[in-house]
Amino acid sequence: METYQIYSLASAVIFAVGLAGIFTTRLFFKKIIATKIMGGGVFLCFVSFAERDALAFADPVPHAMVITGIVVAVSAAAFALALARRIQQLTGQETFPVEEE
Amino acid sequence: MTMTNLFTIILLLAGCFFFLGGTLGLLRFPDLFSRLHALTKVDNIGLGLIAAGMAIHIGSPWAALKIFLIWLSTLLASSTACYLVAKFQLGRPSESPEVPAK
Amino acid sequence: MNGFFIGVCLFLLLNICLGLLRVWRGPTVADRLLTTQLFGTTGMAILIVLAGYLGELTLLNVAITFNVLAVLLVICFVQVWKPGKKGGKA
Amino acid sequence: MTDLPASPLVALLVGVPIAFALVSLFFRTEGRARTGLLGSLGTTALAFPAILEVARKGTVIHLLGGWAPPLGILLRLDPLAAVFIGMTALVGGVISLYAWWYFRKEATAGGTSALFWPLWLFLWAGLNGLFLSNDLFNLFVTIEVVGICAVALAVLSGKAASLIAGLRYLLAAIAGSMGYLFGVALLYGSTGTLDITLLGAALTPGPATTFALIVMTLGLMIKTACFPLHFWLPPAHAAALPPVSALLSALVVKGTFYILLRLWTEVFGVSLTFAAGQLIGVAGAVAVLWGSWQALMQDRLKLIVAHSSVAQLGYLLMVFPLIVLAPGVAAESANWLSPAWTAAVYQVMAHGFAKASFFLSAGIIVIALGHDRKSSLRDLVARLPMTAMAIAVAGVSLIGLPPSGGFFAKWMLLKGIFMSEQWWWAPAVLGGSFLTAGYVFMILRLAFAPAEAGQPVRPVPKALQVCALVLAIGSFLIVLPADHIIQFLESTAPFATGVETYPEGGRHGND
Amino acid sequence: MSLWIDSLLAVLAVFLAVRCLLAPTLPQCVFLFFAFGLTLALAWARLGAVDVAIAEAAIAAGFLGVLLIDALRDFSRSRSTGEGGDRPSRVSQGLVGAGVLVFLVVAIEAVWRVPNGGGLTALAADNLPQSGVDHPVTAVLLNYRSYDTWLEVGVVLMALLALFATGGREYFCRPVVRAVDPLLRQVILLFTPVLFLVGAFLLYLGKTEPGGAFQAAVLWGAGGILLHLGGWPVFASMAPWLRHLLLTAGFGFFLLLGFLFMAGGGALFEYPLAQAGLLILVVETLAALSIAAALTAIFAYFNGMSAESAEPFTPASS
Repeated sequence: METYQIYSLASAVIFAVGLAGIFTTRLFFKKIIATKIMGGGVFLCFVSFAERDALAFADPVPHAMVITGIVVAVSAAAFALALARRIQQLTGQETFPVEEE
Repeated sequence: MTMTNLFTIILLLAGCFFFLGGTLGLLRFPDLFSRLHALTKVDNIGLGLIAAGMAIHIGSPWAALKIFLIWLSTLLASSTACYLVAKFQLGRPSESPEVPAK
Repeated sequence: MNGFFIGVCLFLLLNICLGLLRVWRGPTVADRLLTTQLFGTTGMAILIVLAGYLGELTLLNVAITFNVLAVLLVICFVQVWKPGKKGGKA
Repeated sequence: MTDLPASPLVALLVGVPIAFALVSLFFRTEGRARTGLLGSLGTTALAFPAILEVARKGTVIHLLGGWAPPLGILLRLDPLAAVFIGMTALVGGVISLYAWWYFRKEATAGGTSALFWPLWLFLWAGLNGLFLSNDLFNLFVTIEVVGICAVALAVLSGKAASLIAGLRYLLAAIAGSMGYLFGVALLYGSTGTLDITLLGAALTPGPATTFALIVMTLGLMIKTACFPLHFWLPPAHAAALPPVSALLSALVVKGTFYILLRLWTEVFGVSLTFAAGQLIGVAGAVAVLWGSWQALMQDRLKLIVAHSSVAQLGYLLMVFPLIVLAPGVAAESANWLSPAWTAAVYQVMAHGFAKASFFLSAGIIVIALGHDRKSSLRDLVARLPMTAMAIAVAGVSLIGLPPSGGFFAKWMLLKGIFMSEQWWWAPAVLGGSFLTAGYVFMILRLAFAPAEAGQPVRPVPKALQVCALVLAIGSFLIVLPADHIIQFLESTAPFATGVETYPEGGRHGND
Repeated sequence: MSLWIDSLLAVLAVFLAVRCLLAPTLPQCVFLFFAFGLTLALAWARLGAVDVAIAEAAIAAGFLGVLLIDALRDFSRSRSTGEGGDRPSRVSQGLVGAGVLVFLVVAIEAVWRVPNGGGLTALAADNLPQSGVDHPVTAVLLNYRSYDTWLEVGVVLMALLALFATGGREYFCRPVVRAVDPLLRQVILLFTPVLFLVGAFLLYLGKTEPGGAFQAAVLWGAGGILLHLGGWPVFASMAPWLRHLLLTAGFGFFLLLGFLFMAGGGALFEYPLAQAGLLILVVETLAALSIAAALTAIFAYFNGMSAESAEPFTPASS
């Protein structure tokens, strides 16, 4: 049970929690946070494999991918948040209309 | 058990004690202002002690200076935060505690 | 000696878990903001201990970022939730 | 893979649209539209020398930064990618012309129409990057570029309905790409490389590969709006501006289908099972029937067209069961692979042209009559003859009546189905065509019916109608060079390659 | 012994993720999300990924946190619990729960039995001398896979354009009132230069140690946001063409450099070894500048959007 296995298991669980979060929560706000948690889980999986393949230093390729992924995920989350706020301003709705996803 | 290790252990233990005090204060104290009081002061001292302990353990003067600068900026940051939050809380009329939904 | 550092790290992590209760129970939003302060400071302490224990002095840069983060959140919170604007309830 | 001829054109296909987009940011509305149009026509013009180069030299590559694949990223332009890029260039060019006149006539609320051009050029660069890339993580970045720009374009109209539909589309897009990324993480963990061709060789069957297949396929199916996960497409495409909805349904959904096709044939050949192909086929068949049935039920023209997109995408999915061969069948002996692949490529092209023309015509009707409910279609032949012609021609291609590109695609699909003795797909294909005929003829019947007097018709610039008609006729003209295109495609993999599955196969391909 | 820390961090992260999504009110959810971000940052530090720790703490927990706090005010004003609570019907929740559970079991089995692929560490290490920088992650980010990084600098710019697409552009230059509190003003005036210095330090450090474009960009962005909060909207009140130049500098110059070297007969983004280090530093600085400008612009737009200043929507010329 090395270090990386703990984190890769945790990444699978966090990804599943994020996925469940998207479907069970109804508020826009929480769905956006759920997608960010999903992203966190995936990046944890990447870096745990980087730690497993470490030699003199940990595998730099997954680290670079995770940094790029984090910035992309934050940009998408900022856009989603802006959309949610505009909808809340225009219509006062904070959840998707009644028919579920 | 060289002298520096002894010092490091003592400082770290003291730091941990202060952190414990800060957290218990945060949980136990009745209202926001006393919690602010506990959190800001005690945690800063705790961080200072731990930082000093590790600076001794690491040994290189540059790292020690860097750690000291980090501690200094934390002092500045958390005292400002404490002041701002307190002023913010004073400005609010009767604070209706937020009742969790249903 | 190394076991001692790990023990300190563990203790600080348990400290953060304790702090969680305040996020859960905290009546006002300001209380919850306090716990972010606690996490920031304790996180920096853990990072400094890890830096010494692993010999990775670059972890100190992460500690600087934690510090910046705590300041940013508090100032943003205070400026945005100013009572002057329409009194938004906590 | 790295010994193939290199060419700078491949990198220009991504660089030029982005360069024009950045320059257009510096101008106000008028200058920005002019730069944007210049950029789109430039990118359209750039696509043809690239296709010619591929025709001459075969697959052309570009090693970015000069590094070889396992470490660096490889851009590869092979015939299949060239056809997709060519289609995007043609349809995109005509839509840009349409948008140029559209935005001169219709300023959207809040003056956000000026943002159309930079976002559209970024989207185009993302699509070109997506068709070219041979690296899994790079595909994730291009998917995100396409996703964010597509949603930004979809919400340009500023109405609350389009904002809500846009948010649902964005959340689905992010969830899909995170699922895809989880698969990439597992594949990188188990093989240590991200390059598609190297991965295909190094991959070993096992639970990790099967799970990566499942989660990547689900992620990409969400983004291609395949049947069970298509909920976000109709509202998003119907609420968007006409040129934007044409872009979204004609081009954007094709990108993720292209990745799905490449992954299934080049990477996951190891752990695919015959049942997986059948399951995707069932999803496609149900999509065809359900989408067409829903389109029949709708009242607004744009919603009809949006639902028919879901149906037409179902046809694309029905190619998979033909490509994933039954256990024990050798790829050489399967003579139905070439018609199956031709069906996929032609369905993409025909649907691209016809659907873009349909949405553009719907836009013209909204400009002329103010709303696009079915009642507005009355007496369309008298009022807007050219648009009625465009709708009729595009509708014929969607149904798949003989002379059109749609017919050639469905005919090849049926040929593939019967040669591979999987006859159970035929009723779905024919049923889909009948239902499509249902709503297209319903629209045409209304177009010829006499209209009540007193409906004012606002004048519509002639150029808009010409663009819609050109695209509709285009969906017919693509059939003429059919044999050249097929020979051009057949020269290199993965065209006409099947996925052999072993009797014991891996775990079930798709839950 | 050190496994205790890892397992505790992992369990804490999972617990925070679950608690965050189940929290009844929005403020609880937001602050639990911060805690999740910090725990994840500690996990990265523990896994030896220092660059990622800085990026996660600064961008995910810092920048996104600021946006969430800014949005929290509007969302928490209206009945934050929403009508009928936050739970969909019992049946659909049960169904989703079962589906996710099956997904989780399959995922854990897959992640547990991932064969050891060996990764690209050795390859990256051998080519480090040719990459012009000493720190492997910076070499991957700005030389081996610089195409990804270039596209990703573009994604931040596209997110800003997308933000403008959601509504009027005039939120962006809404007048910001000067902070009345003297101490707050002094602290901001003191902290902002420190932030810019530390950002520059991290940027230069990127050649040999963890640090680099994105970490510097976020610190500079944080400086810009602090200035905006303090009442000096330095970015919003800039001349439009200068603002556009700053926003597109990183993305555009990166491409321009690539085209130049491609014209000179190399591949796109291929730098000759002699000036590779210098070119990478120049590209990194411009990318950091334009990302910082984009992050500040995103926050300025967000801040202008807050409810009480949003009078009925008036279309303005772009």
